Amino acid sequence: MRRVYLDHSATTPVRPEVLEAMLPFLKDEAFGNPSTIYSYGREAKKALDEAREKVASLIGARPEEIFFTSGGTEADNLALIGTAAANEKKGRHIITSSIEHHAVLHTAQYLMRHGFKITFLPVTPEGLVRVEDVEEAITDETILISVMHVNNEVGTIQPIKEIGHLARERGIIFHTDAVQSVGKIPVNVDELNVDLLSASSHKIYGPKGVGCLYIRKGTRINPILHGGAQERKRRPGTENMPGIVGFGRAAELAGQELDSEMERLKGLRDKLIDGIMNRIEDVQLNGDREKRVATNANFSFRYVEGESLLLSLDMKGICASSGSACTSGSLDPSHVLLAMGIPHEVAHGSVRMTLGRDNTEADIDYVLEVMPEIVARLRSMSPLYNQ
Amino acid sequence: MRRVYLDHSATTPVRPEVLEAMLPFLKDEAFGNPSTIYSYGREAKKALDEAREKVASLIGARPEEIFFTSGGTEADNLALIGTAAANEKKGRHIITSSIEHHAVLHTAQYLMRHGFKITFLPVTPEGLVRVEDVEEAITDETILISVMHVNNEVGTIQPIKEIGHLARERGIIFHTDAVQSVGKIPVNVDELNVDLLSASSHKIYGPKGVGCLYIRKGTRINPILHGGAQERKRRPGTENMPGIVGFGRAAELAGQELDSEMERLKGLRDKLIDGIMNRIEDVQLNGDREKRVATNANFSFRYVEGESLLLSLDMKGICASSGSACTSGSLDPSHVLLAMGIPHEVAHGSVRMTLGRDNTEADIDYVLEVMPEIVARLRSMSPLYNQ
Amino acid sequence: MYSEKVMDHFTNPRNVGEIENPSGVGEVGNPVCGDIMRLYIQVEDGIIKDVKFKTFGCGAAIATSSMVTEMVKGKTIEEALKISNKAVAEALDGLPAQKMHCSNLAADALHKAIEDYQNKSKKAS
Amino acid sequence: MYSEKVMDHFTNPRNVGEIENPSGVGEVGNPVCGDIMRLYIQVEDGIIKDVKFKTFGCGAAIATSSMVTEMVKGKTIEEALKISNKAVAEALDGLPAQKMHCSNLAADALHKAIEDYQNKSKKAS
Ligand SMILES: Cc1ncc(COP(=O)(O)O)c(C=O)c1O
Ligand SMILES: Cc1ncc(COP(=O)(O)O)c(C=O)c1O
Ligand code: FES
Ligand code: FES
Repeated sequence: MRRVYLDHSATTPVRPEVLEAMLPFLKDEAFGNPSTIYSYGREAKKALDEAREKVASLIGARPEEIFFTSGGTEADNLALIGTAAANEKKGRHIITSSIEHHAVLHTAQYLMRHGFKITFLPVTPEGLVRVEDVEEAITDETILISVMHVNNEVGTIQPIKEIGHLARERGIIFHTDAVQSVGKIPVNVDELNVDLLSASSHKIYGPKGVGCLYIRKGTRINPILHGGAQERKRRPGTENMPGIVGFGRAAELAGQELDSEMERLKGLRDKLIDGIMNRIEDVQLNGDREKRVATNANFSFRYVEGESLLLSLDMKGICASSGSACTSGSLDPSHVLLAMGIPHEVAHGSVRMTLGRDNTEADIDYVLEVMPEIVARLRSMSPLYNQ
Repeated sequence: MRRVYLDHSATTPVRPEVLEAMLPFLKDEAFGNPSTIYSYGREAKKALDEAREKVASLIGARPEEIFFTSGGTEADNLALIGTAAANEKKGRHIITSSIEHHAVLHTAQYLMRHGFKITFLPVTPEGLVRVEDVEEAITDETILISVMHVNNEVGTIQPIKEIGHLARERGIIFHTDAVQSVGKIPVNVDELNVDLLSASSHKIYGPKGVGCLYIRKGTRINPILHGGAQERKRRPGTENMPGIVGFGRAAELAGQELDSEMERLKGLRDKLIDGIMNRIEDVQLNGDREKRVATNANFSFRYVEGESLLLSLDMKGICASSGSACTSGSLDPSHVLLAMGIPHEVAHGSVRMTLGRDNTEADIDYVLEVMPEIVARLRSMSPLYNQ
Repeated sequence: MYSEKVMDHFTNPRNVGEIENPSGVGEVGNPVCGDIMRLYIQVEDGIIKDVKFKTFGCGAAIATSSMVTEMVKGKTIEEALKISNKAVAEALDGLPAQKMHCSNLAADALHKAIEDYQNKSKKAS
Repeated sequence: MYSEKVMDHFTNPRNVGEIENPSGVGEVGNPVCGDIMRLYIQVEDGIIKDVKFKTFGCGAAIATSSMVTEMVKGKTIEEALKISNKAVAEALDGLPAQKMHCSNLAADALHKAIEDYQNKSKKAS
C-alpha cells in the first residue's frame, strides 16, 4: 500500500545527512563530554560550537545567543518561566495569544496560578492575532509578550515583526515560539525584533529531544533547571551531543533548501487545497489562505468526526492529524479552532495535513482520489447528514 | 598512541547494540510521534512502552512508574522541585547531603531561595552519610529526603535502604539520585525503600540527553515543565524516541551483565588502587575503600595540582577527571572532597579514574607504568615538594 | 491503539442505516466529546428483529454502535436491556482507557430506543 | 582548550628549578584557585642573567611561568618591570577566558622577585 505521510508538523523523519553527522557521536569515536579537558572532550566541545553556529546562522543570531534544550517545550517553558522569575519585580503581567501551543498555553496558566496576570489575546476568524489588540493589552506591569510565529494547527503566520516593534518601543521582552516557522519561512531575530525564540529539531528533519532557546544578549532570564555549568550556566545537564549535532546539521540543510522547498511545497499545498474544496461539499479551509505557511492545509468536513476520518485515512496509508475532541486526551476539540470562532461540531470534523520534503505530486493525487470516498462513507453513517 | 578512557562516570560511549536499536528511529522507518493514532505513531508508542518496561525492570519498578526526562539533571530537578511544589502545604523542610551532584545541590539551593529550609547533611571522612544524622535532622516539617545512592566523585555507596526505612516510618518522601549506581550495582526500588529515583542513560552506554525519574505510585509530585499530555501528563514534549529506545536497550544489557562486569571491574580497580598506592609516595585514596562502587578510584597526589596532572595524562592518551579548583569553572575544588574534610591543597591534587566496559588489564598496566613518571615530573616543578 | 475487533467493526460496520417506521428510536449525544448516535429497533413479539444505527463519532463510537446492533439482534427486550456498556467494550476485546466513555453511547442509545418502544406500546394499548 | 604554545610550554617548560643564592625570589599564591609559584632571578649589572621557577598549578600556570622566564632573561630590570600579565598571555597566543587569572601568577611572581632584589640591594648599599 502507498504510504503518504502528511503530518510533518507533528514530527519529521531524520534526514540521512543528519544521521550521518550524528553517527560519530553514537559510536566510540566521539563520545566525550564537552565539559572535560582531555582530547575526547575537546572534540565534543568543538562539535558543540559548530552546531551552535549552524543553528544561530539559520535565524540570524550569534552563536553565544543559542541555548540548547531538550526540545521546543522546554524552550517555551524556559522563555516564560525564566523571564517571569527574573522580571517579576518589574511587573507581573504577561501577554500571549489564545492559539499558542500547549507548551506556552499551559506554562502561562501555571504562571497564572502563581500570581501572574495573563492576557490571552483573541484571534480573527482567520486565526490571526491583531497588533492593535496587543497594543491595547500592554500595561505598565507588562514584562513579557509571547506570540507564536506560525501556528501549528492552521499554519497562520502572525505579525511578529510588528508586535516586536511595539514590544521594543515599550521595553517589554518579546518571545516567539518559532517551532513551526524555523526552516519553513525565513526567520531572522533582528528583523522580527524578538528577544527570545524557541525552535525544535524534530520539526526540521533533525532528531527528537533537542531544541533551543535563542536569548538576545542582555535579556534578563533565569534558568529553570539547576545543576552543572553547561550552556553558560543557563541550562545544566550533560549535553545531548548526537542530538545537538544533528540539530545543527538539520538547520544547515534547512537554510540551504528553504527557498526552493517553500516554492515547491506551496504548489503542492495549493493543489491539495483546491482539489479538496472542488471535490467535496460542505468543507471549509481553516486559517487564513494567504498568511499561511507553505506546508499547512487544515479542513473541516461537516457531518464527519475527525478521528474516524483519520482512522479511515490511515487504512489507506495516509497519516494526518485532527483537531477533533476524540483524538485529544482532554476531549475538547482544538482550542485553536474554537478560538477562531469555529463551532464545536465543525471543529470536531477537522483534519490537518502538513506537507514535507518527501511529499510528491503523486501523493497529492492519491489523497485527492481517496478522500472523497472516505468522507462519503462516513457521511453515510452520520445521523447529522441528509443527502 | 594507546588510548585509555578512565572517565566512565562522566560519560560512556553508546554500545553498538544500543545504536542498532536506535537506528530505525533515526531513519524514516519508525519516526512517528507516539501521540498520534496512525500506524507510524502506533509503532512508536509500542517501542516507547517496551523501553519503559526495560528500564523499569532494571530497577524493580513497574513500567507506569517510569517517567522519561532529558537526563539525570532534569530528573533530579523534577524530584526536588516537583515534590516541594506538591507538598509545601505539609511543610517546607528538605534534607539532603553535602556531597550531592550539582543537579541536586543547586536545585536545593534554588528552593532555599524560595522559602524552603534545607539541611545539608555532613559526611564522614570516608564520604558516607550517617543514618543517625538523617534521623536527627527530621522534623515535623520535613517533606523530602534526597540522598544519592553512589557518589559520582569518590564512588561511595550510601546507606539508602536504611534512610529509606526511616523515611517510610515517618511518612516522608524519599528520593535517591541513582545516576551513578543504576547499572553498576543492584538497584531495586522496593528493597531500597525509595519513592523517587533518578537515572541517566549516558552513564550506562546509552545515548546522552535522556534519563528518567521513577515515581512510586501514589507519590505526590507536580510537573516542572508544562505543555502536552506526554508521560501521563508529568513530562510534556515530543518524546525523544531514539534516545528512549537506546536507554531501554542499554538498561536491558546493563541488567544482563551486571554481576559479571561488577566482578571484573572490581578486580581491575583493586589492581589500579594497589598499584598506585605502592608505586607512588604521598598519595591517598579518597572515599571508603569497602563501601565503594567497583568502577571508581579517586586519589590525591600531594604537591601536585590536578589539572596539570590531567593534561599530562591526556598527553599519554589517558582520560581522567579531577576535583581540582583549576578544572572547575567556579575555581573551588570539589565540594565533595571538602565536605569529607580533605584540606584544600590536598583536594587540589585529586584525580578520579572511573572504569568501564572497554577497560582491560593492559590498560591498568599502562596507567601504572606512566603515572609515576608524570607525578615525579610535576613534583619536580612544584615549590611545595622537597625530595 | 484499537483492537482488531474494533478496527473490523469500524471498517465494516454492521447494520448501518435507518429503519422506516421503527418500533423505537434512541438518540444520544456523548456529553464528554460531543459525539452523537441514533439507533433504530424493529420489535416483533417482544423480540428485536431488526436494528440499525447512524453514528457521528470516533472509531470506538462507530465500532461500539456496530457491535451493539449485532449483540441485540434476535434478543428479547428483557435480554437487550441487560446489555451494559462494559459488555459491549468486552465484546470488542476492550477499548483504550481514554475511550471507555465511548461505549456509553451505544448502550445508552439502545436503552433509549427500547424506552421509546415501550412508551409507544403503552400509548397504543 | 589551550593553544599549541601553551601546551608546548606546559610539556617542555623552560627554566624549571631553583637558583642557589639568587639575587631575588618572589613567591605568590593565586587567591582565586590556591595555586603557588616561586620565581628566582640572578641579576648582574642591572640585567637578569638567569631565572628559574617552581610552580604548583594548572597547565596555564605552568605555561605562563615558563613563558615569563623566557621573556625576562637578558632583560634589564626596567624592561622586566614592564612585562604585564596581558603580555605573557599574548605571548602564549592567548588563554581561555576562565584561565586569564592564571597569568597573574607569573607576572606577579616576577615583580615580587624584582622587589626582593631591590630591597636586598638597598640594604647592601
Ligand atoms: C508551535 C509548537 N510549539 C512547541 C512545540 C513543542 O515542541 P517539542 O515537541 O519539541 O517539545 C510544538 C510541537 O510539538 C509546536 O508545534
Ligand atoms: C550523581 C549524578 N547525578 C546527576 C547527574 C546529571 O546527569 P545528566 O548529565 O544526565 O544530566 C550526574 C552526571 O552528570 C551524576 O553523576
Ligand atoms: S465517542 Fe467521542 S471520543 Fe469516542
Ligand atoms: S593557576 Fe589555578 S587555575 Fe590556573
